[in-house]
Amino acid sequence: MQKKKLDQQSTAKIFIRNLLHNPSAVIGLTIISIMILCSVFAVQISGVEPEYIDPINGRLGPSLDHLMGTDQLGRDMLSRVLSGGRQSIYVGVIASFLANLIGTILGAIAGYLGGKIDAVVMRVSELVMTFPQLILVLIFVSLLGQGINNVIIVFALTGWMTTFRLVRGEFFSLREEAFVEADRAFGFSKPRIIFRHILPNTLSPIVVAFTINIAIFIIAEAGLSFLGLGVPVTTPTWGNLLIAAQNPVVVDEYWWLWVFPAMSIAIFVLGVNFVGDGLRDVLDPRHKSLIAKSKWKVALVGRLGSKK
Amino acid sequence: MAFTISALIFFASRLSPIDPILAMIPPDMASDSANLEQLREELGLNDHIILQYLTWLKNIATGDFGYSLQSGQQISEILALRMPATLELVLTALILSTILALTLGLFAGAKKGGIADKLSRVLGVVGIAIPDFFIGLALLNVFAYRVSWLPSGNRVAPGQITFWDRFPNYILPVATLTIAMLAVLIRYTRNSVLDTLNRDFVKTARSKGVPEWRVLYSHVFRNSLGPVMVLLAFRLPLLVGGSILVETVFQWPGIGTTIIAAVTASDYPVIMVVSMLIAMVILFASFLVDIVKSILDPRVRLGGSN
Amino acid sequence: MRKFHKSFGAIGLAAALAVSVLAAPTQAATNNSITVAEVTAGGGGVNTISTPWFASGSISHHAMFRGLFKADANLVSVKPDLASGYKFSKDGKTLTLTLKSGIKWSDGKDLTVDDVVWSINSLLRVSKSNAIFVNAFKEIVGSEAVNATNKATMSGITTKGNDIIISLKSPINVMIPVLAQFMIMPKHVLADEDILKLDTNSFWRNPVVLGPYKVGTFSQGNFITLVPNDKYEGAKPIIKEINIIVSSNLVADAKSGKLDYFTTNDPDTIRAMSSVSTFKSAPLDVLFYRYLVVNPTGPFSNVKSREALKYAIDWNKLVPAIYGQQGKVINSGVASGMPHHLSSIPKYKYDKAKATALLKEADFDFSKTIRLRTYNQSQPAVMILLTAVAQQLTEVGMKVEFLPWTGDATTELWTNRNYELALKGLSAFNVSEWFGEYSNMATFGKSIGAQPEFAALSSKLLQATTLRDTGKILTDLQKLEQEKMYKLPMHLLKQVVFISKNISGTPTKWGNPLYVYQNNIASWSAN
Amino acid sequence: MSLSTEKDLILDLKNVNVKFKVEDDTLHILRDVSLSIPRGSFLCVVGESGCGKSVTAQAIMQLLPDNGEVSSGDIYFSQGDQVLKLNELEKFGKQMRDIRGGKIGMIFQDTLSSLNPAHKVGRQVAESLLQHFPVSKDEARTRVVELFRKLGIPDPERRYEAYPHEFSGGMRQRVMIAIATICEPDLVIADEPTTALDVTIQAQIMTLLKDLQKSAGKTFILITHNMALVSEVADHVAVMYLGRVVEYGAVDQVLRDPRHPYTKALMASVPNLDADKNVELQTVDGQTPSPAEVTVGCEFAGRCPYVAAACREKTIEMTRVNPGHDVRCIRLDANGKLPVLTGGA
Repeated sequence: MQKKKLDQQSTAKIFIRNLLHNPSAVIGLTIISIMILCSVFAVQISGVEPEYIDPINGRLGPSLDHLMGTDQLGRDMLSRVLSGGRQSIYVGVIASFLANLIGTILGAIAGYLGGKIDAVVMRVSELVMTFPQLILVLIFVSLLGQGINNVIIVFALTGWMTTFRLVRGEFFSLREEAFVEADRAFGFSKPRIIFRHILPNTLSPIVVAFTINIAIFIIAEAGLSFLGLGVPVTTPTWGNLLIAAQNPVVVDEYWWLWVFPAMSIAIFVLGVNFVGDGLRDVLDPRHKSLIAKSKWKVALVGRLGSKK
Repeated sequence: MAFTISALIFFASRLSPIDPILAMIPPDMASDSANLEQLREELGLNDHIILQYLTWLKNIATGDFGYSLQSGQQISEILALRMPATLELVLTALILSTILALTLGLFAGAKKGGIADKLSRVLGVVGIAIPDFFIGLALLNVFAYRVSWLPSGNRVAPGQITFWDRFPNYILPVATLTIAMLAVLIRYTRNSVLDTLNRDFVKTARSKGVPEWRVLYSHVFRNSLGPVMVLLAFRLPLLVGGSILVETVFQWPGIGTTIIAAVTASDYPVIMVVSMLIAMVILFASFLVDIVKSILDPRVRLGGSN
Repeated sequence: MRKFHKSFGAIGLAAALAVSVLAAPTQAATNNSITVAEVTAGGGGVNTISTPWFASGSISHHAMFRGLFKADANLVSVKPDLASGYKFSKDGKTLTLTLKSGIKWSDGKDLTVDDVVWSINSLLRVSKSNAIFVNAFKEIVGSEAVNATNKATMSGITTKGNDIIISLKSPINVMIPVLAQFMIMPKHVLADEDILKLDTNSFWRNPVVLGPYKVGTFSQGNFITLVPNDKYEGAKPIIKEINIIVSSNLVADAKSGKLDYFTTNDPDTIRAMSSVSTFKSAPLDVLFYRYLVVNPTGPFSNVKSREALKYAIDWNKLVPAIYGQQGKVINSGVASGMPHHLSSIPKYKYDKAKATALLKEADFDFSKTIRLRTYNQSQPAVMILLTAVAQQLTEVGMKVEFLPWTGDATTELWTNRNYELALKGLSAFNVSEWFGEYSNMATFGKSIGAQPEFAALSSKLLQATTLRDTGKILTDLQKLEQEKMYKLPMHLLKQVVFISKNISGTPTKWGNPLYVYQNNIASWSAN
Repeated sequence: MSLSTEKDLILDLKNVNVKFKVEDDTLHILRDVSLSIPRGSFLCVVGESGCGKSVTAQAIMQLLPDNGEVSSGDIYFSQGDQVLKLNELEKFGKQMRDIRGGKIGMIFQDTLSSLNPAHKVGRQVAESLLQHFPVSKDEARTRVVELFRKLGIPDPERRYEAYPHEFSGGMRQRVMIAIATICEPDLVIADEPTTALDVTIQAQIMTLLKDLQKSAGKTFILITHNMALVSEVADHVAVMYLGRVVEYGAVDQVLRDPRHPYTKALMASVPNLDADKNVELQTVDGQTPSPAEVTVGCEFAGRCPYVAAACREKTIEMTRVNPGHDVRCIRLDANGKLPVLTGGA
């Protein structure tokens, strides 16, 4: 028991060490942490509440007083962009978590049990993929009303399929493995086998899908809000700040109102993608370029061993 | 499948609390509430919901898509007007981005670490991170407003004017959509080319003394096309509304802006028809994927002798 | 239509880019053609000419359609147009209109009294129409008999030679101004069409008209070209072609000379236009109200809590910040500066403490989320304004959720009432329309029950014939409004007309662009 | 040059070293490989997987992966009266391409993946011909069909139009052979051509190769780990271990009288060469060390029952034990024999 714990600890250590040695993961993590910190301390950094109205100083371009300028009501864009990140990141992370949760559970069940249940869930996933996402958004908006949680729900309900397919695939191959056979022989319950024994082995694709979904949902939130269908405008998300750019005059004359929020999205998503790439490298050696040292032996032995 | 989708779309739209007649003509615009009742009867909204669904299905099947609540135009007319706008935009962008991505991806894969490779890697990473409407806004700001070289989208429909007169209006939206699609496509092509380059038959081709360009063109290209084409086919739904954001930025009168207008106005007949259309295109796309696969890969070709 | 260079055969991107540079720049207005913009929601080109029975006032309506009278810029006094004159009986209940003779439709047919009678009757049959017509025509004797299902006509309208005699149930003072807005349509073309769906009829693509212009080219989704109507009996219009387009960026198009005329109330556009030297502008004092509708059931059931709203929101700061000179803060349906404004109404200077005190007094339930709604989501300025309003309400302790409605706003506003506060706009024909809203059974009546006090005063207002009567009734109405506080007037919003300096012959005083008045479009010229 | 010193050599590898870059490490895959191959001979290169057999072939063809390169040494190839240094030719240059396919043909192991799945097999063979000879497409086709027939592909006219997946493994290997030999190259390198095939087909293919070599007087290099094949077809054998040739000689000498401990172990693991023709090369006890590990002295020392301290001190040189029979071992006595092992092992 204690030994197992030790092993886990050292695996985690190795994982973190590998991650910190992966340049793209380090760059990504740096970007993300800086941006999250900035958004948490938005008011302290900008010195102004994002909602503070100062009509006399409206529509000012970037200056030393207002690094990102001000909007039509004289609200400080730096403060708004920074605190907007809080909500956008929140939407991305929570939605991605939920989507992954749905995808993982369904994928695990479908992949382990196979048969009819698998066929049904597979059908549903195909259906959701076929069903136009905007229609789903619309139905939710008209049934539940617009809101930050509804956006999250919509994303979770329309974004679980990738994870589902990954997990399902992993389960398909893992359920035939010896240790699962052994579990079955011990008479462990299905949920125990699925969630306690197999699931931990599928963690790496789930983690990678999680980061990728965060990026996707943050961009989706921006798009949806830009169209006026996303998070209520009173919540300054990056997407909601971009609504200003619906007005061609703003696009033309007040570039700082949309360039900064859009850049924030791009940089943050870039950071998330970097982390995702890094995680993929660290967690999934299959993606490594050519043969890594550790794989070398396996390749040699495997070649001889495979001849029948 | 198509049947399930149609039922889902229909009943989901009926879940909404909004009364289609009142969405069409709010009470304070109506000359008389009796007139509204009359209209409701004429449009069959008093029938049983199953009957309404069947009528709707029958109408759709016979090409009668009904009326928009918002503008009162026939939906088929709206589609006829706006479909070409989206098709022109998306098809051009799809073709352009494919050509660019394949060229760049091929060069990138062929010479790892070369200029094309670096370019495509940067594009692949950065392009995915930038929201596509931001690309549009930036292009708009620079090319339409700052230097005024190009019009800010606003499609001119064919008719009285020659193609070349309409052409400038296309440049910015098409460029935006092309760049937006390029990122994913390039990533995919590069990987696909790299995968193919590692395949043994490339070595065989080289062992024949075939020149490198021929190896790339005749062996690598064709075989890396498969996954890319599959991705492309999956992007086909773009043809009927995936370009929503780009269309909104450029006020392009396509299906995308139609959906948005319909969604913000709860114009259900339009939403239903357009989503049906999208679903059909997606079904068609997956069918197309199989065909493309069989063309590119003789192993899955139908009727191949064994 | 803008003439592009059409004489090149070169193919290729370089050539095409060159074209854009050549084709895009200045296309100054000439007598041969001018270009005007109409703004439609959702992007896209010009798809239809809207029926003037529902909305009038666009340049195409000015140019093509005619009513019995032509209003001046104030929309009050009229000049004869299709009718040579009118006469009220002594009791004000019989109106005799005399139609001019010799006027022809653009298809060559003569205009007859039948066209006028058919038009008035048909207005009550179409499904979508403007309330000012409906309210006025319902006062005609026998209006109840007319509906979509029958072909009945009102017994109160008869003809005799070139005279049309209209019997009214009670005298109404706005009948003539309303008739000046009401466009006569050709019976001989439309009589057999499905009148219920007239607003979607293909007639509007190339209507048979009476005005100085008619449709030359209708390029669906792109533009409409108006050309002179050679059957028009007046002086031939000077400008040979009016192109109606949709502009994706009014300012950019105005700058580059692609546009000669448009109107807007978007503050950012107006601000940006101040740097365009080739245009002159005319701000218009139109009766465009912006106001909050309060749901008197729920948290705001106590009138004190509604009064608190007036103190809690700093209109005097927000409105100028967003609209500048264009917005005028008001505290009554009759704005200060207008005749009969009730000066005893408080100015409601921003006072957070007072608002809090009033809320406390009203025992306001702070735990309830205040749902703030609007349907003006396509207007960026409104969205900005309301986020600020939501913020200020939060500052007095309310929980506010602000969202735009999708779909049918009128139902949301008056039937579903799924909100506590809603922003509404009203482009009123006159003050009586503002107060008439309280007694309109389709709207207020539907949501908070009949308002007999408002109804009585409103119908008195319609019938008032002297200035003194009008003033007294308006005072009573303002007091009543103040007492009930169902609508909280926020501000009036000026519309601004922008027109190229090249164009002359334009009216010295512009009117509300949402209505038809004498804008002399036939005598505009460009140099 | 070196080629002329001995008899008519077609290929001569002199101290060839190949290094691979994998991430931050450099793997030394070939170490001082020297092989002299007389024209018309049939050389077998044997050894466990990973010993560098295939890399040797790739180095000759200049088809090493992007991360591998010949770091030192020379590969001489005699073409008519010319002697070319292959490793100094431009990798994808005209000269090298003329040699590839034209002068040296190559047969690969995995026939399914080595044939382009999207092209008809006939075209894949003709491609080589069209590349090296000024023939018309029709002519090329006739020649390919002819070769197909000669190689025992039934119904060659129709099979020309078929795709690789429509062929059996044996037939595909015949197509591969056709690709490698259609231009009548002087040298054919076959990299484990039969591993993926079943026994009867293996035998057929080997017979085919042997016939080809005999009838056309071609030089063959067969890379294999199947010792049974070696005794059947080869006239010379090179045994490789971890990037080095450890024993080289005529087939009779090496197989009947192996001198290197590794060869000995290999032979010991094959019970009887003649009894079962399908005896696979068995793994020798112990694990092959990673090429990344730097070893001083004999690479086999770790697994060698004859190991002595001296073995680990410096690089071991080839010693000639008999004419034409070289062994890389310092434990050989004056007669070129290994000491007798004492104690159980």
